[in-house]
Amino acid sequence: MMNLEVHLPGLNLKNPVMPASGCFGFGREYSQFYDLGKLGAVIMKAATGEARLGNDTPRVAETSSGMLNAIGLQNPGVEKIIENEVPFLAKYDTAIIANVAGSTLEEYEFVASTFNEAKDVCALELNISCPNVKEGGIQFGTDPYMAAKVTEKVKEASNLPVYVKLSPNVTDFVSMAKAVEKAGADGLSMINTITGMQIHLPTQKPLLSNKTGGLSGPAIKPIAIRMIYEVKQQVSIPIIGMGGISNAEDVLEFLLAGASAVAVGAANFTNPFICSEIIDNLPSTLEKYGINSVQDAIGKAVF
Amino acid sequence: MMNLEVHLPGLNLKNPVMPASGCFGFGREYSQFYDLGKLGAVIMKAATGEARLGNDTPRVAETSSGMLNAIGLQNPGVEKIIENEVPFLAKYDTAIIANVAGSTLEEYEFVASTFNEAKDVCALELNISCPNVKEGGIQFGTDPYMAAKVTEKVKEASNLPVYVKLSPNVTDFVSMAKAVEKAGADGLSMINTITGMQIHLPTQKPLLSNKTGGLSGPAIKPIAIRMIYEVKQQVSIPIIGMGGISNAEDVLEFLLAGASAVAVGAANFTNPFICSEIIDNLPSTLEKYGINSVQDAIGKAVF
Amino acid sequence: MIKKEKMRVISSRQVAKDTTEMVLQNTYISETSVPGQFLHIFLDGHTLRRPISIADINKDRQTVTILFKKLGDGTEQLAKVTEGMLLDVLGPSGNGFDMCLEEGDTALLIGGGIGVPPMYSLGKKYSERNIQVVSVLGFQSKEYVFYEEKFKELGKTHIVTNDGSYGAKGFVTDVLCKVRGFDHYYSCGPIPMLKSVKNTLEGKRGSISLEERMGCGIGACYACVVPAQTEEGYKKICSDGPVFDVLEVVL
Amino acid sequence: MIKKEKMRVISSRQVAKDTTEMVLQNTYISETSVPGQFLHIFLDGHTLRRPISIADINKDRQTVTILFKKLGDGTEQLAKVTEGMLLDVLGPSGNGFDMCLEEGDTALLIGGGIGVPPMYSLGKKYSERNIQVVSVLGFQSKEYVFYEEKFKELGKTHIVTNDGSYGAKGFVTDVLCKVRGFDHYYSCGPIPMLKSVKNTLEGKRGSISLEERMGCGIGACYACVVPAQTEEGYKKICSDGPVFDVLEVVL
Ligand SMILES: Cc1cc2nc3c(=O)[nH]c(=O)nc-3n(C[C@H](O)[C@H](O)[C@H](O)COP(=O)(O)OP(=O)(O)OC[C@H]3O[C@@H](n4cnc5c(N)ncnc54)[C@H](O)[C@@H]3O)c2cc1C
Ligand SMILES: Cc1cc2nc3c(=O)[nH]c(=O)nc-3n(C[C@H](O)[C@H](O)[C@H](O)COP(=O)(O)OP(=O)(O)OC[C@H]3O[C@@H](n4cnc5c(N)ncnc54)[C@H](O)[C@@H]3O)c2cc1C
Ligand SMILES: Cc1cc2nc3c(=O)[nH]c(=O)nc-3n(C[C@H](O)[C@H](O)[C@H](O)COP(=O)(O)O)c2cc1C
Ligand SMILES: Cc1cc2nc3c(=O)[nH]c(=O)nc-3n(C[C@H](O)[C@H](O)[C@H](O)COP(=O)(O)O)c2cc1C
Ligand code: FES
Ligand code: FES
Repeated sequence: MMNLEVHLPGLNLKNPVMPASGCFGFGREYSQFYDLGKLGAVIMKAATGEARLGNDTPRVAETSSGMLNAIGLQNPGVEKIIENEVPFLAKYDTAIIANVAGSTLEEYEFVASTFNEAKDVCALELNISCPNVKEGGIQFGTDPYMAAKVTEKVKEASNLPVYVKLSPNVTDFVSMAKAVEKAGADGLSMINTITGMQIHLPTQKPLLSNKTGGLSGPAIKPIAIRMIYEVKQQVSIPIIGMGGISNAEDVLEFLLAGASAVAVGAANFTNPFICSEIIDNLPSTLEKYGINSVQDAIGKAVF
Repeated sequence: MMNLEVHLPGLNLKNPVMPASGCFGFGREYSQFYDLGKLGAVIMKAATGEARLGNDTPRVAETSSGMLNAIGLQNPGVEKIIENEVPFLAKYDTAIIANVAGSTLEEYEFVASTFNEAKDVCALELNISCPNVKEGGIQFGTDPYMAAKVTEKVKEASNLPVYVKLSPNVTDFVSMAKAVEKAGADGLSMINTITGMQIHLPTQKPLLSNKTGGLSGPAIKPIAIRMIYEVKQQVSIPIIGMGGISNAEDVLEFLLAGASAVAVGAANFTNPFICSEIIDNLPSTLEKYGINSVQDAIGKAVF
Repeated sequence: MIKKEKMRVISSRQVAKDTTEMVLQNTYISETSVPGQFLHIFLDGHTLRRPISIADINKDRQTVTILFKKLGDGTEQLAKVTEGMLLDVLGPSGNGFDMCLEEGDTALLIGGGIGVPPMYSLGKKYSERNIQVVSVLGFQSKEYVFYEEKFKELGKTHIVTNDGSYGAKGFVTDVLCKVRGFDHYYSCGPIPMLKSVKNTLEGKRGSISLEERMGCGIGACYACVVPAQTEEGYKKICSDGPVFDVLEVVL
Repeated sequence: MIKKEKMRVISSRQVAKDTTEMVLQNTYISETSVPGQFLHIFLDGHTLRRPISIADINKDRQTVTILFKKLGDGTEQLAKVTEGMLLDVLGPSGNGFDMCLEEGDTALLIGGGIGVPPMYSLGKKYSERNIQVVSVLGFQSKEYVFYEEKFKELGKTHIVTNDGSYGAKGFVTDVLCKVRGFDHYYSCGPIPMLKSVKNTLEGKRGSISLEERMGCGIGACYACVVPAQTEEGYKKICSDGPVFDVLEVVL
């Protein structure tokens, strides 16, 4: 029997696979396809202080081996999420991670501290890297000083482990990773989407109404792998890896590059069963490459 | 008859399509497939002061809708290029652009000034964005001050128009673009490859011997389009656009986003006739979308 | 309930310029689909599935029919899928039309372009229930017209083409004045058409079917929202729709 | 000269575990290919083409044969291509073997795994010219062995498997001592094998065929270089090779 378990701060996972934030809602829709208890964890859609309506449509576009999205953090607000969504997910034997977003330091603090009341949430993913909202998010994610600041504040406000989700849209993401590690982050989550754009030829205008959107999917996998590999050499907190994962081989590639667990985003849209299928295939994939457990694979390509 | 002409500093092109640097050698091999005189221009493989042997192999890997390369600027050196390669290309009715690389300011100046003697070269593409060599290139491409400095020096050394090739691996590429414009660049060329990595599962090590490589191909097109669109709003020098172009529709997308001409890279490997086929298809593609000339399309999505 | 099913292509034929009619066989989908729902179709090499309306349902043969226009890469690829091949489909997706009419009532169906297909399955179902069906179908031009005969079997049918190359010239709204005495209208087509239908038929009860670019297609990703007069302020087209009461959403 | 040609798949069959033999028809390629050259095969959805050696040439039928092992996505996709389909191929690519031997001479062919195929076309051509052919072929294990009979038709053939499940146990070099009196050796296989062949047969004249990951496949991109004892210090495998004199390149 292959041991798929991984243990990260606040997260004792039966396997390293979880759906990525924003690509799985709060799990309800996917629960009609398979038992969510199969998942290592679920990362919920971003929560902000108040409800947000997000950007105008169109909000998604397809690209070669990927997609652009500019949802704009639409969500019912942290309180409704705790009231209506967390209890639903809590029925399943899986770890719940809350994705925390905001426009100001105060909003981040408010959202993080509000989750203290949600006893079924195991960890926070601090989203300082959403490229799709005009204010908030991304300015915290491109400046090491601001990133450290928001990490500190959220650590103070929260009694949960905090995984900081880094933006790939920076020159020196290793400095970003080090800055948030120093500021007390318990782990990293990388990568968020890469800013991109598509021009709609018939109208000769950007297709997304927000103009730019975040690129995700297999197209960005090599970028994610490189960033994780480089960060793994420089920081000692664990990494939740993501960006283009669509099968068990990809999961192994992320583990070898230094991720301790992985999240699957856009691939859920292509195939709603993808997380479940990946979990099924992971043991034989590890075996095929002579690896004895998930733990053994972590960072193996790095050192 | 559709007018495909474009006029950029030093470049009066019969059409906006040229092969990208490093993806077409010095044209010899592709000349067996079609008449290079059909091309708007040819951008030659990078030239350095002395011959370079490049990185160890493997130097390329395939990714979803793209590829990684870590050639490492292998080339016979600027003098041999002027002696052996430029005369071959000069036989064709096409503009010749030299790609200038180096490890030090002095090497950039030397290469640029040496090209003054090659009367058939029409313009320089200043490569400050190669992610695949340990020294040189990329450090000039990630710091606006250094980028401006090398641009100034090369402008002084050269009597040709200079197109600065920007790296996408930066937080704030608009500042980079503005810095080199201010330093006297005649145009921009964007984007170079994005740093990426692939882990080879059987060996559990990075596949490329250089570990990281530059990602190119359709996967990166949305990133290129977004960068060109944003730079176009902020600078007034023309842009040669590239990154994932593989058909005439893609060319139109780049033109609409703000490119005045385009370069085709990895697609030459998939189909050696690609530049020729794109040129054949461009008139009907423009027509399909109601556009009267290449000139009319440039920047149409921006303003 | 949405399931992920393999559907066998029973036939595929061109019925108008760039327009393909495809018959797909699958027990579960054919037995559970209702007019107005759609299939979310996987295409090799594509990250996003393509939503295509169910245009006809045949429970005996266990088939559903779809009709689609070649618009881009995905629909072009779909048009190349041939008899015997299997499609990976999520369905039946979304909610069907509010079939509120009763024997003796008249339904007005207003379809524009690729908005015509869902009107057909609705009209057919209604006509089986002895509800009068009047159809107004708009197309770009003559060569794009399809299913005219089939709609005529259901009831009076007006064809409009933008360039006048077939039927009346203009937009569907130009002939709506000719249609009197219906109890509920149903419309599917581009947003500008739906807007002017709504304005033209102000005061009438109506249902409209909306299109939007989709991510998940099941209600999880918020890609396909439309502003609505509800507490939350929005509806999801994929899971709350694609069919809405005309007064429910803000066009 | 390399051309971009469509080649029709005449047949495709499995000849050993994970190993496919495919016969491809095309006038130009069959008429101009020589042993040692390769085809650079386009596969839908892939940026890079796949280089595969020409394993047999039949000018009468205007076909060439390739043999390949399923190793990754590309070769798996290629294995699914069936009779009648067309492949987009660049070829014939690279240079053939230096066929320097004359009647009465003996050629020693040493192939390992997917390095076996190019040995066959060479051996066949040589044997048509009345040159003696001795073959040493290495495979992982019994189920991967292919073309044994075909090589036996050409001359004495030694099979080696790494695990000893068929023929001799060990590596090709383990049986090279048994082979005496040849005039030139030819070898293709993984680099470690080529190195030990070179060492074992030091002092003998030999040619080797190299593999490397390729970009363009025509000499333009510098992806496939190998260090060499030349003024430039390197050779390109795709256009200067894939066949080299054993003394020319640095392994
Ligand atoms: C509920 C619903 C029902 C539909 N029913 C039909 C039908 O019965 N017949 C038919 O021909 N078309 C129908 N459409 C439109 C159809 O989905 C698009 O024409 C199709 O997705 C275009 O795909 P493509 O790859 O050819 O175009 P591309 O432009 O290459 O597609 C790129 C992306 O944009 C999306 N997209 C592009 N246009 C549309 C659009 N109009 N609506 C939604 N997504 C779009 C695609 O799904 C894909 O994700 C329906 C759309 C919706 C939302
Ligand atoms: C001159 C030459 C002749 C060859 N002849 C044969 C032959 O006759 N039969 C045969 O089975 N194989 C042959 N190979 C090896 C064959 O090219 C690879 O097995 C094949 O490219 C693997 O592709 P893939 O998509 O299955 O693997 P993947 O690993 O998915 O391929 C990813 C990328 O790496 C490249 N690649 C992977 N392995 C190799 C390799 N060993 N050599 C070169 N490129 C590689 C692929 O071409 C592709 O670009 C030859 C290689 C060369 C260079
Ligand atoms: C439609 C969509 C919505 C997303 N919303 C969020 C979000 O709310 N919060 C967040 O941190 N990341 C969000 N992301 C980013 C993903 O969590 C993930 O980091 C990214 O998509 C890369 O993974 P992938 O390539 O597997 O999709 C979203 C991505 C998509 C495609
Ligand atoms: C194999 C290879 C070699 C390259 N060599 C160079 C080079 O020498 N100089 C340079 O400026 N860019 C080089 N590039 C980058 C391309 O010119 C181009 O900017 C990039 O590949 C994006 O275009 P594409 O997506 O069409 O390939 C190289 C790219 C590839 C794939
Ligand atoms: S497409 Fe995801 S919510 Fe509708
Ligand atoms: S593959 Fe490009 S030079 Fe050999």
